Amino acid sequence: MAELAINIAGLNFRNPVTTASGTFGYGEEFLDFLDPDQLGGIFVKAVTGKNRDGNAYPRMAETTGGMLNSVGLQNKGIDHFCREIYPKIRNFNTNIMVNVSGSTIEEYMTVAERINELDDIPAIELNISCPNVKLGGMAFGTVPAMAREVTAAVRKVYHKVMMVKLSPNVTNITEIARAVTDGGADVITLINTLLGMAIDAETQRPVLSTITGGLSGPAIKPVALRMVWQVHKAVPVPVIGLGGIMNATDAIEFILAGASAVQVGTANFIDPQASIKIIRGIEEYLTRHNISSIRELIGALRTDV
Amino acid sequence: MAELAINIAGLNFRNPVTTASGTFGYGEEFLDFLDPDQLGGIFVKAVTGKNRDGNAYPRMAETTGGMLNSVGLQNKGIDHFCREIYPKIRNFNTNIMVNVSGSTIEEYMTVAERINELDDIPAIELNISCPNVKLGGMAFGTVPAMAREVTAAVRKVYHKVMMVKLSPNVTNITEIARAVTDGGADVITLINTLLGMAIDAETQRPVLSTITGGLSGPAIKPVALRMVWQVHKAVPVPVIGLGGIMNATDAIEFILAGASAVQVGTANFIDPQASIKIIRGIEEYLTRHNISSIRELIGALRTDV
Amino acid sequence: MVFKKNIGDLTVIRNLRLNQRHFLLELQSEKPFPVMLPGQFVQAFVKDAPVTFLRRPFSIHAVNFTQNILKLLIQIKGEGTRHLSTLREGEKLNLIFPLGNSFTIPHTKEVLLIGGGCGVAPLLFLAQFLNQQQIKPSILLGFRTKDDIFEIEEYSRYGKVFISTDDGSEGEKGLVVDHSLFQKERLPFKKIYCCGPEAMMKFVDRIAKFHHIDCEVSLENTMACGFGVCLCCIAPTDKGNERVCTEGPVFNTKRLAGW
Amino acid sequence: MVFKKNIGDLTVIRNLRLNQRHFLLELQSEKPFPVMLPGQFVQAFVKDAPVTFLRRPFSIHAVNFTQNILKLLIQIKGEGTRHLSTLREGEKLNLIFPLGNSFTIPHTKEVLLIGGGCGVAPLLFLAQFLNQQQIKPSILLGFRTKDDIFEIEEYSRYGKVFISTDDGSEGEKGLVVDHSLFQKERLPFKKIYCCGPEAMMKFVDRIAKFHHIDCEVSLENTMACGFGVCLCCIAPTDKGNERVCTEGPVFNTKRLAGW
Ligand SMILES: Cc1cc2nc3c(=O)[nH]c(=O)nc-3n(C[C@H](O)[C@H](O)[C@H](O)COP(=O)(O)OP(=O)(O)OC[C@H]3O[C@@H](n4cnc5c(N)ncnc54)[C@H](O)[C@@H]3O)c2cc1C
Ligand SMILES: Cc1cc2nc3c(=O)[nH]c(=O)nc-3n(C[C@H](O)[C@H](O)[C@H](O)COP(=O)(O)OP(=O)(O)OC[C@H]3O[C@@H](n4cnc5c(N)ncnc54)[C@H](O)[C@@H]3O)c2cc1C
Ligand SMILES: Cc1cc2nc3c(=O)[nH]c(=O)nc-3n(C[C@H](O)[C@H](O)[C@H](O)COP(=O)(O)O)c2cc1C
Ligand SMILES: Cc1cc2nc3c(=O)[nH]c(=O)nc-3n(C[C@H](O)[C@H](O)[C@H](O)COP(=O)(O)O)c2cc1C
Ligand code: FES
Ligand code: FES
Repeated sequence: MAELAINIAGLNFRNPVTTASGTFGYGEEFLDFLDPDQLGGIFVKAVTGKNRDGNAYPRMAETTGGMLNSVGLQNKGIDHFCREIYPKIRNFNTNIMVNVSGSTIEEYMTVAERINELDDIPAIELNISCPNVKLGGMAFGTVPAMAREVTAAVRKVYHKVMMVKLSPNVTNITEIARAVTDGGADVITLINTLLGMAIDAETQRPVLSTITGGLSGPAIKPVALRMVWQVHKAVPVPVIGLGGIMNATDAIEFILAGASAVQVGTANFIDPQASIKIIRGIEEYLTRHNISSIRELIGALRTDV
Repeated sequence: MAELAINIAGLNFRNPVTTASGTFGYGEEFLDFLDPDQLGGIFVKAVTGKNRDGNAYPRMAETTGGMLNSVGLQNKGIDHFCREIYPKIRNFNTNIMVNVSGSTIEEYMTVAERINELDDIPAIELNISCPNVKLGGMAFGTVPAMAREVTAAVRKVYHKVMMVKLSPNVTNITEIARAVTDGGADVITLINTLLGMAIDAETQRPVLSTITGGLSGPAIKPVALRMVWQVHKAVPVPVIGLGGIMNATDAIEFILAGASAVQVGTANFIDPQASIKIIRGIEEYLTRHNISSIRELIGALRTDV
Repeated sequence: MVFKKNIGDLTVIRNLRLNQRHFLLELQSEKPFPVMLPGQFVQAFVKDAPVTFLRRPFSIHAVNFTQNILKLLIQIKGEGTRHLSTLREGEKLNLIFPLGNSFTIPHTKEVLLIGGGCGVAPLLFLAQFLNQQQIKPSILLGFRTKDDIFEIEEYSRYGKVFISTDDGSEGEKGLVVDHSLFQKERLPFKKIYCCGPEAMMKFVDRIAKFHHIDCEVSLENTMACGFGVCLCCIAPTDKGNERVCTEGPVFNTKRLAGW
Repeated sequence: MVFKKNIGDLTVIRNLRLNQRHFLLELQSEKPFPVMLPGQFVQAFVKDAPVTFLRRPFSIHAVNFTQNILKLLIQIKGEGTRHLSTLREGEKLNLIFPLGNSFTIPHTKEVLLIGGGCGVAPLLFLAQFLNQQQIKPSILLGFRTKDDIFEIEEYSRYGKVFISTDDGSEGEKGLVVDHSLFQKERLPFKKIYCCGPEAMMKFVDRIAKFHHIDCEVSLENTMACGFGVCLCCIAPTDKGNERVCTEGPVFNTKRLAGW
């Protein structure tokens, strides 16, 4: 039996398949479909300092091979998370990681500090890449100096594994990756959504209330793969890859490109059991290729001629 | 009958539908499928100073809703263009525009200067956005100061309509758009391809010989629409929009977002008659919506609530 | 009430074209059905369709719990529904079901169901269900024109059916809210269930509010997941933005902000 | 020679499964066919397939010019070919055809055709064509195993057929280049036409070069357009990078760089 377990920045994962923030709720919603304890981990959805209502409806547009969303970090805030959500999910026997979002450095710090106190949350994912809020993370994620600053600030108050999730809407992803590594990131996750737009030609209006939104799904996979590959080569910290992963083959492509683990996002909407099927598919792949551990595949892309 | 004619920077177009550089050859290859004189215009493929062999095979990978290419500006150079190609296409009764590429400012200038002498070429499209050559245009297209510099340099030697084609692989497309406008661009065309990558999980190798390549097709349409919308609002010069246009509805979306004309690219591979069908579809749309001229639709997106 | 969500392939046992734009899918499950209530919906996966990416939501139109048959009434709108209209007997359709909340059981027997267009879909299941509670509702159905009308016999089994058409080619002419049922000082209804285009539901709600009649509507929405995780399908309520796929699709209009 | 390219829907009149991985599509055109020669190919549009985006190239396997019937021999490789394998009689398949150059007419009657796997596809049309030029070629076909073999009777109508299988379950055991045909000091051929996996074609070419036999091969390639405009399908030749879809797919191996 091929070995699926990995260790990322000191944290053990049963397997490299996790679920992406904003696409898996708090895990509870999937209990009818799968056993979360089989997953490598769960990235729960964005938590901010205070309650946020998110953007107005419509928040979604289907596109070729993907979708746009402009949810806008709707959540009930960190207090509610600690009080209501955490007790319900802390006993899942898998890594529960919280996606930390904010509009100011102080807000990121406040949320991270509170999560630092929660025993059963071993890591946070700093979301400096949400395209859907005006003062949202994306500004932080597109300017290297700001990316470094917010990372370093949170590093001071957060003492467990700190992952930083990058925006793909940049000229040079390695520059941002280096900045957050300098700022103290233990792990880099990428990519968040590409900034896009949809128009209804019949009504001559934008489909989304916010006009632009975040593009996800297989349409963006080539861009995501490229960035994982670039960042893996550029920085010494481990990378968690995502963007359009629909099946085990996609997941293996990301791992070959340099991801130590992957996140399954939009695919959860179409097949809520996708993550579990991907775990099984990876297992089959390793067996078929006679590879004893998934670790051998990380960054193993053969680029010699 | 609805009016399809437009005027862009003083140049008359029979209709707003043109074909994108690198996807339409020199037009000749389509003579069995359509009458080029029905098109608004043709952007012929990249011409550089000298002969270029392009990249090694494989140069293509299919992706969800799109494809990656890494052709790498293969062409026989400006001498060959002037001597062999120009005489064959100069008499097409439509606007023939040449995509000018290079690795140095001098190369861009040389090519543009030669094309300036060709009576039947009313415009060039400066390609500062090709992701597929090492010293190719993309570097020029991702740094505002360089974008401005190459545009201004060519402006000095080229005296007809100068269009500049932008790369979407940037943090802030409006900044680049402003830079080339400052540099003297008459028209901005966007977008070129997104930088992406494909991996063959079975062979554990990149699919493309160049590892990364340019992503085109409907997968990128949301990103393209967003950039056309942003640039249309940011600069006073007309915009020509492209990226994933497959049908008339797509074309109308780009025009609503602010494009004065569109280019049909990858769609030509799947249906070589796509461009003609799009012209007919736009006509039908205008009639159905009782709009007397396509000009009324340019940038007419309704964003009031 | 919490419903256990299922995911699985059902077999198409009939695909009946009702008219140019509507068809009826009868789907059979090998496994016994879970509890399902009227107002709930399914998320259908459109296989082999080049353009559709996400699942498509459809109300449960009728259920036969003894034979494990579920019916969907579908209007052809775009690529997804066009594709489903070509399903043949014996082919499989993958569903996630049942999703969302349901219409509530009324505390009265004076019940009116109002449906417009393919908003009639959940009302057949609701009427059937009300009959089981010994309630014979009045059923007002609005269509564009005579040719759009279907399944009236079905509805008639469960209550008295009234019809209005935009062009007057059948029943009364005009919108459902113009129907003579409403041309009285006091209406003989204590509860209205309504489903159709949002503009219609808002009109109906205004009548209901005027007459102090309790009104439940099933909201339209564009959904990505359908089971509460994407937060794309929001309606503003008295509790802030709620998920139409989970806290809805059925809402009492009292709770809807802006209604 | 310049061929006028056509684009249009052909009707599937037969979809015959040959074995687990191969099927034969017979397509009929309403319009008379243009000139088509062996070695040329078509670009087929895979409708209603969620994953395939570009057209798929297939060699012309056989043509009946009087009845306007064109045959494709297809091996199931991925999503596109799997989808085509489900086409039913009466359905349409949109083709761009004919594309590419063709095998040249030989200046000799001592001709050998070599095909491996589904590389046999263009050879039937070629054999038929050679017969019209009064040439009866030898035809050597390589398969993995006995169960993969098909249409031998068809080929036998046009020439003497030799078979080799990887596992020896039919014909001679081994690769085509191991066949006893080649175990002679002087081979009785002046021209070889070869089509199959690149590795096989290179082996064959080595034998041909050794014996000073002129050799034409049909190159594999991944194509985006198929009609010469995308420049994705390149082979290095004595004239630099040439388009396999236009200057090829058939090349005399003398012209191929690195062969
Ligand atoms: C809870 C719920 C229950 C539903 N029940 C039924 C039912 O029983 N029968 C039925 O025929 N339809 C029902 N619908 C609507 C149905 O889901 C859409 O018509 C269908 O998804 C359209 O898919 P398509 O691919 O054919 O069209 P698309 O190409 O996706 O869309 C065509 C047009 O319809 C609009 N549209 C698409 N989806 C929706 C939506 N969900 N709400 C409003 N407008 C939309 C689009 O904006 C577009 O203009 C229901 C929707 C919801 C949310
Ligand atoms: C000129 C030409 C003529 C051809 N004639 C025939 C024919 O007569 N019969 C036949 O069965 N096949 C033929 N092929 C090959 C055929 O085009 C591919 O097998 C087909 O496109 C695969 O499509 P798919 O969607 O099923 O597989 P995909 O999912 O696209 O690919 C499956 C696997 O096959 C590989 N592959 C795909 N296309 C090609 C290609 N063009 N060359 C090499 N490897 C490829 C992919 O890399 C992948 O590993 C021909 C190819 C060319 C270029
Ligand atoms: C509806 C939706 C909501 C999302 N919410 C968040 C979020 O709250 N925080 C975050 O970091 N990413 C969020 N994302 C981005 C995803 O986590 C992921 O980065 C992106 O969708 C690309 O992966 P995919 O193509 O596999 O979905 C969201 C994505 C979607 C589709
Ligand atoms: C095979 C191929 C070759 C291309 N060559 C060029 C080129 O030479 N110059 C250029 O400016 N753009 C080139 N492009 C980019 C297209 O012109 C266009 O910007 C891009 O493909 C996006 O549009 P689309 O999605 O409609 O194809 C090429 C694209 C493809 C697919
Ligand atoms: S559709 Fe995803 S939460 Fe409702
Ligand atoms: S496939 Fe496009 S040039 Fe050959």
